[in-house]
Amino acid sequence: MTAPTPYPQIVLDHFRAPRHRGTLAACTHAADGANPLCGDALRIELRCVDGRIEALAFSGEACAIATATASMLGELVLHRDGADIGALGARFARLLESGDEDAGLGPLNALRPLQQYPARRKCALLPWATLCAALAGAPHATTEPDSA
Amino acid sequence: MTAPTPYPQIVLDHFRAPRHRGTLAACTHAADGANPLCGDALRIELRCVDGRIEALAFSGEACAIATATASMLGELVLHRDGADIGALGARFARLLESGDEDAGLGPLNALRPLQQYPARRKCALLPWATLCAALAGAPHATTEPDSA
Amino acid sequence: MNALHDPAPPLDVERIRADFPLLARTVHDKPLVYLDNANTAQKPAAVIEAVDRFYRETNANVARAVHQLGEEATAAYEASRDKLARFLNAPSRDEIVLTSGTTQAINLVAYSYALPRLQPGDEILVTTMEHHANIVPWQIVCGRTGAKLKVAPISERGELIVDKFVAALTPSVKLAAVAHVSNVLGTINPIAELARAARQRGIPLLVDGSQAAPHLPIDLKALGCDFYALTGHKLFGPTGTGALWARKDILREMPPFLGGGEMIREVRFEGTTFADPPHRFEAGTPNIAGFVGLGAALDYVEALGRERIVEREQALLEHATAALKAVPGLRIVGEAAHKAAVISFLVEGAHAHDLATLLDHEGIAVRSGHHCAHPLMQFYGVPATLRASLAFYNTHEEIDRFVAALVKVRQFLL
Amino acid sequence: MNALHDPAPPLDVERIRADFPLLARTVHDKPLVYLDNANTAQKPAAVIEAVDRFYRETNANVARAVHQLGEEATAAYEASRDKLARFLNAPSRDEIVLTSGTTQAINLVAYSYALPRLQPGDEILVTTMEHHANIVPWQIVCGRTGAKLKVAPISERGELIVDKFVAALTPSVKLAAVAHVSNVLGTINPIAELARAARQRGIPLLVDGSQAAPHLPIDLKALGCDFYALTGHKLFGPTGTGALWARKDILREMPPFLGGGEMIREVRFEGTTFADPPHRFEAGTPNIAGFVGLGAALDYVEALGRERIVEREQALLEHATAALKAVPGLRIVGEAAHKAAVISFLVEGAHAHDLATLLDHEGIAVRSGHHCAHPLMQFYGVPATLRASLAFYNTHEEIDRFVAALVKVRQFLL
Ligand SMILES: Cc1ncc(COP(=O)(O)O)c(C=O)c1O
Ligand SMILES: Cc1ncc(COP(=O)(O)O)c(C=O)c1O
Repeated sequence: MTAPTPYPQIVLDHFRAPRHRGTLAACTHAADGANPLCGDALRIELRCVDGRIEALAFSGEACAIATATASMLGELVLHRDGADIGALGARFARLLESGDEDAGLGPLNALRPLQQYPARRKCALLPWATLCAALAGAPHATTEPDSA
Repeated sequence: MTAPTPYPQIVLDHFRAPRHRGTLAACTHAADGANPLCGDALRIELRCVDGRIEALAFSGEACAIATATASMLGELVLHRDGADIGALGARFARLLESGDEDAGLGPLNALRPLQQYPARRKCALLPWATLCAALAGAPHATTEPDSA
Repeated sequence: MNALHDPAPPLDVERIRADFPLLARTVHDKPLVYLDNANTAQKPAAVIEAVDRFYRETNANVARAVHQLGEEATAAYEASRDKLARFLNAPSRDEIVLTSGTTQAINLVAYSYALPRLQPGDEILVTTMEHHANIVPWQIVCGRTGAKLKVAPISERGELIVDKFVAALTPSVKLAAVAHVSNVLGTINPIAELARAARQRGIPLLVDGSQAAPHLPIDLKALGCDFYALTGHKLFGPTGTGALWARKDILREMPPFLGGGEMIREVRFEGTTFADPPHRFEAGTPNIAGFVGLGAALDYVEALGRERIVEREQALLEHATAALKAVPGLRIVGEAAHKAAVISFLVEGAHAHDLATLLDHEGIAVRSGHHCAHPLMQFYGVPATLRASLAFYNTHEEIDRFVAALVKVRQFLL
Repeated sequence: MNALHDPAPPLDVERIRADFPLLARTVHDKPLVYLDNANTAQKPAAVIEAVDRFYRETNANVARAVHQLGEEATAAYEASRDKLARFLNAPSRDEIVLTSGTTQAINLVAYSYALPRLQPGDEILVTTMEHHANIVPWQIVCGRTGAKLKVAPISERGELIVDKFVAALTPSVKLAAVAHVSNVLGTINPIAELARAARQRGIPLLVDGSQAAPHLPIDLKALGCDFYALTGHKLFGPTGTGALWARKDILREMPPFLGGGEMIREVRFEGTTFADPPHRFEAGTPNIAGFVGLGAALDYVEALGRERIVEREQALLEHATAALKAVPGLRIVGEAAHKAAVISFLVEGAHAHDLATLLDHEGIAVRSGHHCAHPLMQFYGVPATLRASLAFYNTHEEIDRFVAALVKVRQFLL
């Protein structure tokens, strides 16, 4: 019997071939997320129209967990109302803590094994925090507990 | 089976009826010994002639161990050469640590049970330290470890 | 005290004693009667085993590693912070700084809170009954800043004179520091009342809870003080553990004290940024196993029930006080109306250390000395007292043995 | 190294492993391979049992009680000071201050030695490879005094550039502070040589021995430094223990740091006098059980023989270095000529944390991160490395399992 891998195939796929990687020509919102102790640095750029996320792109250097999450998150939030993102993010944080499936989070359910790896949750949360910062007009985000 | 009492009869006798208690009219040497944390305070006065201790008296307030030791010590050192006291004191300290008999220390052998009570050795050593201080011309003595 | 809703049955002392391996010891070939609980408490097997198990199964450093062992160790360590927060009814777990004991907790406040704030002419208010740990740190920071120590007096009975304490809370006082329970007199100080008075005057109040946390229910929200210090080894937990609780807004303003790992956000030679509380104040590898053990101690005490502990210890105190008063020449030092189960006493004509040694010879462990409270000894004009300090695992029979032995050794000596 | 006189047989590793209960653990359903020894070491049963036994049989406070239990506890605690003095070949047991770890030891020097002495324009010399515990305390006292931190550089291979260190020992330098062994690079610094240079210039040298004491024979008389700090939990001892050794003449001049019980001679509200070293620096109830355990750890290490430990760990280091060099894309960070068995490395294209998590999933505990050495990470221009740190109980087979797993997870990830 083997414990579930923290890196299911879909996570690896998104890490190796991330969707929405790049920058946006005309972006309305952007933020830089960084977990300096970990060495993760991600930029998320958005184009919102009437409060809806019509385009998203991320760039930067990050670990597989953060990169894959950013990629999957793009899939999930595109064409959604920016006002709904906070609640979605909270559901994602809950999923990481409980390990319980949340159908509404689609591919992000692949990160449920992180329930077993609490030290890595901050990596999965970084893209979310960065997205929320961008929507809120904040330039920076981090999910690093201050004592790393 | 019972462990040896730290207060043999002879110690109690000397505590209850100390010899050489008092002060000397004409003293050549004197010192005050104090273990303030313990609450022991002893003064020893001597009259030395040609380096020999011809008279000794002690006064003050002290516990039974210190009082009895002072009393017995008077018996032992009277008419001895002051130059020999340091060596005798060292033998007494050894007796307390080892618990081994030292015939040359006479009645002070009654304090051998203090081998089992290291915290009380400083009480038995205080009269010795005070005597040595008096002979050396030092006004004060203590045997208190500085962290009591 | 909880009598209205479903009163818990009284403590089953024989079962409880079986939880404490050391109580089965003999000393000088006599069964041990351990009455030195205010000095340090014995540990239930649950605590000893929690420490043991941690080293056998979970040992790793905390907050540093991403591996499974490190996760488990961190979770176990941080769980003790949660337990302490609950045990004290603290508003937030982030207000609990884990320290090596009360001494380090109070020094942290002295160096990090008081030192940067004190000016010449400022004062720190303490009381006559403080332990050295609640005097010397203030003397050190006063020495560095030109501030002065001010002492609120106590009565001959050993009670803080509240009016005088309140009157002493003048504008020059920048901090007041008071024991919740005196380690010598047993006096329980009226903290809520003192805190109210201090708060009205904008003066922060530090409470030294070393002797209270093991014996009384502590409700920080109700007490209303600003700092609360405690030590784990008196709370049936491992040595080398303790805590400082402080209000979040105060902690946030305090600069770091010890520098090192864990307490930083980012270190550069050009300048370092620090973590948020409580981690800002926890430099270096903590006593991880010790805190795991402390968590087990809190669980143990809560399972017994703190109301029931109070009840039992009050009964022991009454019994011991009455029995001691019948000993010829004995005088109790500290007769406050509200007391924890700590009894200091003197016996006419007998030195404290002689009696303590002779009692020890009978298997009875009491403390004799100044109890790290020189100024209080000076107040009473004695160099030392004897002290019997009780815990819930002591019995009426032990107290009877102790008092009978005291009568005997007194007679033997005098 | 002792080959001429009666060489001891090599260590019997299977027997040694049986001494360490935690090594039998599984992690994620795989047998644990513990390669995070520089973070904290596992404990032999002798240590765990010494702590356990202390609580069951001897627990009492130290230096405070005249009763038998107190005598026994004090003797056990003080015996560990003797053992430490012997372990380090210190000139005197009174030069050993027991602390909660290296961090507290270095902070003690910072607050009690450096703070009162430093003037604006003065400098403290450290090196690029220091742990935060040997940087941040100096930054704190520099911040308070106007002194400045000065940094002696290292080479790309991770060796201290001795000439530059010596050249940096200018008259403005009031203290130099150097790791004996780097916790990231494994580099063994030439302490005797550095101490000689510092001594010639009248500059005291502090050595952070956290990573050296567990792995090298330490001879303070031969090293010639002025302060030596170590931490117990890396030395196979309990958490919350450590020590500062300092020359007696220096200790005597240092004012107290933390105030409280045990460190005083006499407390009066008008002024307090302090105990002599080492007690002057040991305020409050110490981690008594922890130090009893540390004594057992020293006994254990000495029974194995430190020369034999060095031999074995050097063999493990060679084996691991060679095996790791065969992993595609792997670069070792820190290739000093004299190294302890600590190997940091990077793998091209893979984040350290991803590899650490995947290795953990295979049962292999390595550390990934900055290792409390941000400035060193900045020097190498990386946010984090992976680090495998070995102890005498690790085996060649474990190293092979680790390297095979690393090859596998790298392939899996990339
Ligand atoms: C080189 C070095 N110095 C200092 C420390 C700090 O030791 P501790 O956290 O036990 O105080 C460590 C370990 O973390 C270390 O490796
Ligand atoms: C009232 C009081 N305050 C402070 C302390 C100091 O606690 P510790 O020695 O555990 O730091 C004690 C115990 O010694 C105490 O009784």
